Amino acid sequence: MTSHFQYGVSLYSYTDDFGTVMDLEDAFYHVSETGSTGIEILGETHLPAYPQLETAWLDRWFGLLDKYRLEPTNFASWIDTDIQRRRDMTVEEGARQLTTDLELASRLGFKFVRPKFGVIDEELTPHPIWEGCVERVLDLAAKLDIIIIPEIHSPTPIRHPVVEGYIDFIQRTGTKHFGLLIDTGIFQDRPLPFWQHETPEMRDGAMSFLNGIKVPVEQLAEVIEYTPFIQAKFHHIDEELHDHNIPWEKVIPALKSLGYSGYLSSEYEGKRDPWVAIEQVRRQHALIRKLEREWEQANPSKPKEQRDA
Amino acid sequence: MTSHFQYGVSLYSYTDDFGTVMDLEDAFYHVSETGSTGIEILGETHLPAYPQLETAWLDRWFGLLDKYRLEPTNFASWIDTDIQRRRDMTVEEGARQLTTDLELASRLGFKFVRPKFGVIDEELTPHPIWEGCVERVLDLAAKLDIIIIPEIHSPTPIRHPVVEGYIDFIQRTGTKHFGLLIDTGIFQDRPLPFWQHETPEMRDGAMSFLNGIKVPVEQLAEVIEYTPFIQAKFHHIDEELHDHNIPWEKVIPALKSLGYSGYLSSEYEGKRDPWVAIEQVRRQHALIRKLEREWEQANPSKPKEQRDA
Amino acid sequence: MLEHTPIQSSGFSNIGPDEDRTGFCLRIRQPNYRGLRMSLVEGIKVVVDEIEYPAATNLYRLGERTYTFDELDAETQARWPVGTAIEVLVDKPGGLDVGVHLVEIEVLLRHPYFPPQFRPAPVHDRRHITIIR
Amino acid sequence: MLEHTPIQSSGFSNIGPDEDRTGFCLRIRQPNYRGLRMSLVEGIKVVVDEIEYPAATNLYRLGERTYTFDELDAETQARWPVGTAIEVLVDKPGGLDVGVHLVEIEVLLRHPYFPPQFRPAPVHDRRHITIIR
Ligand SMILES: [Mn+2]
Ligand SMILES: [Mn+2]
Repeated sequence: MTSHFQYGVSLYSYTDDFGTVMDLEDAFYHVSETGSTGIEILGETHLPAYPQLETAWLDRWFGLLDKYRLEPTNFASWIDTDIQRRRDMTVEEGARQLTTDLELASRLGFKFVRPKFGVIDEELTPHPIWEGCVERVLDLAAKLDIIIIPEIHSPTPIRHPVVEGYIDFIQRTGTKHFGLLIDTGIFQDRPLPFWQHETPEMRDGAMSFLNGIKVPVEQLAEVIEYTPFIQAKFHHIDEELHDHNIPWEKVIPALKSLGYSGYLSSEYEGKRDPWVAIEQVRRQHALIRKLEREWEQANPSKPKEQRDA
Repeated sequence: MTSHFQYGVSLYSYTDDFGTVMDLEDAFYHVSETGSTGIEILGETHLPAYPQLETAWLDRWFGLLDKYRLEPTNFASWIDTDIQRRRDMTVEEGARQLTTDLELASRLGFKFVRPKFGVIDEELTPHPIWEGCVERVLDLAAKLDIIIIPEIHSPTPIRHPVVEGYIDFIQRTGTKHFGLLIDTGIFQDRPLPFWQHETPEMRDGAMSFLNGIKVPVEQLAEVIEYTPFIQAKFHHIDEELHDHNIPWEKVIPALKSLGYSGYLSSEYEGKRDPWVAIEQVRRQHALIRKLEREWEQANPSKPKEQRDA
Repeated sequence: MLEHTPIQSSGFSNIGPDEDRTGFCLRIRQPNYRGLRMSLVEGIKVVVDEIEYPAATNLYRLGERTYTFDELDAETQARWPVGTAIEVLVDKPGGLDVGVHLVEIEVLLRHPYFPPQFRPAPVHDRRHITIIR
Repeated sequence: MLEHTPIQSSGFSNIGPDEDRTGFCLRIRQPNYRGLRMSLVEGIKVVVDEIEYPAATNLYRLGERTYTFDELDAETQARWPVGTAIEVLVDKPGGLDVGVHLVEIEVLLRHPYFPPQFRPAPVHDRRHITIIR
């Protein structure tokens, strides 16, 4: 075990490149060239025959992991509660979906599965079937040694009933196979550029979270014990290695101080012009590694103490 | 045999797309979607292990021809006379190169090989080894039933010593395995846009041919008997289906009147922004087919008579 | 590999015999970052040269299967994968004229994890593409 | 598949042990429409943040083989294929700083079918790319 961060990339970063300018092996290459050790995929995006798994594809998957020296980290799953126009998913269907994804993730060697449940309101309250679905697959998760980690994603902050609900669930069940995935988009403290067709009225209204919900990084302390995985969401890093939206100079020291030594899995979510994501992800890795190195130089013995505590 | 044109695409059209946004099968798909029956490739571009031919690749090649119902047309070859900084190719080396390409072309099923010889002056006079090289492989070309067709390419017009030299060669040897490839760029009658870094001084000087050398289409009559293959070079066709540089409304009737029924193999040579070539080639096929149809409707019996003559 | 724009140029073609066209076909790349069950696809509206072909009257071909608009909602298993194109089959007696057309689309996608007022969400695209014959 | 610009971002990296960098590596996509024998490649000049690394002092790695500038001319058989990248290895004790750099290249290619006064012909590219560690 190391007290350093582990570095990874989610192939979500290469959205729109994947299938137009990049195939699976290209993606592995770009991830490995960042110096990452971990790769994150989305089941319904990167498994060509999802939910089937073809033997030839499985062979290729393990061949690529080996060739590019990467380990599978997190597998993204969706529980499409709003499955038909006039009908929601039942708990049984949701649990079946989660079972499918846990089994796929396990066969591919993943340690985490992120289920994205449909929501019922603007607060992003997950559909009430979430709890029943997860409870029904906890034994399977334990058997496969996979941790199920719903995502805390803007506009949902850390101090919110949704997060409380997840923590209550952990405490009630005592499970070690459920936790939180923190998406660093919650720390965004400067606005995103307007999207195509977005108006100032929209930005002031339902889209105001795109200005950043500015969760104080100190609040990480309240959930870090439940957080085995972090998606390093970002939108634009310029030629001065300056991030326009996410305050990494606060986020990184906070995570280091808390002794976090799990993955930071890059999630680029900016301009989708082809090939831009490749360079953006590289900039993020340069920036975060630099901040980590600076913190370690300023705090030579801290991370080890924290871990031993 | 048909009295219609045969339609094809040279993969040269997809330069810069190939290997960045398009693999070999993608290229086959786009060609077949134009309604083409023929595909033209460049040896040193499209054979990944050139001058080697791997068995697996050969299998794939024939598989793709079958799947997309395309036949191989012309195989582009280069005789790099200026092979080293202080040394030109010998006749023996040149003939060996041409032998290699004839044999590759034959194994892949091509009917034509276009050798591009190095030149010795601004008039694009081919290096003097050309004649010896070709003469030494004429028997092989006959055995393989391939026609060697050097290209008449702007700034070389039809009435030019280079063309005369080729025709003299045909008459002297009596060969049926040597002819001319006409590149329709010689008919360009309006200027190309300036290339990056090009100045008005350059355009007035050495680059003046980029304004178009405006060969009169009537002169096709003087060489059509030696011309078994045509590359339909073009640069930009706009949203009104209007070509900005090549006078197709003259070229197509001229070719129809002469009873030409060989290939028109698209060579797009314009903006290299990704994916642009795909749509440009489609526009050219729409335009040329339309002009051919219009000519046939106006001249209901002519093409057949011409062929029977 | 597909073209980057959701609207693909290759594959845009008339349907039916040469002299008796019945409509046209338009290929669209999955514009979302994950493949979606067809029941989450609330149809695709096509506009060609300002003439609208509504989502409800188009057909949708995914691999070997062709769906009517109503059948999309019932298909909760088959997905429209990322990196693949769906074919929208549009009824239009006589087909489209040979030449370049301005084509616009609106793809409606229902994302269950979006707040209810943003379901379905539209994806728009617009470009010039060509009918060859 | 490679990035569209001749200069590739992935692969731009320092060479040598972490604490004792000896130089850097830059990947360049074959920018010509056909693959070329190495003897037709008259070297690649690299400029990083306005500091020039001349073609004659760089090394060129193609697959398993590494060529000096002078060895390029002697390599009349091996080709730099389309759709592949060459690695330019540049000597620079200490390597480059971590962060974003402005990188420019000039690739000189000798096209025998160009009039003599246009041989070799330059290909230029220029973009910002990043050294991660
Ligand atoms: Mn995320
Ligand atoms: Mn040509």
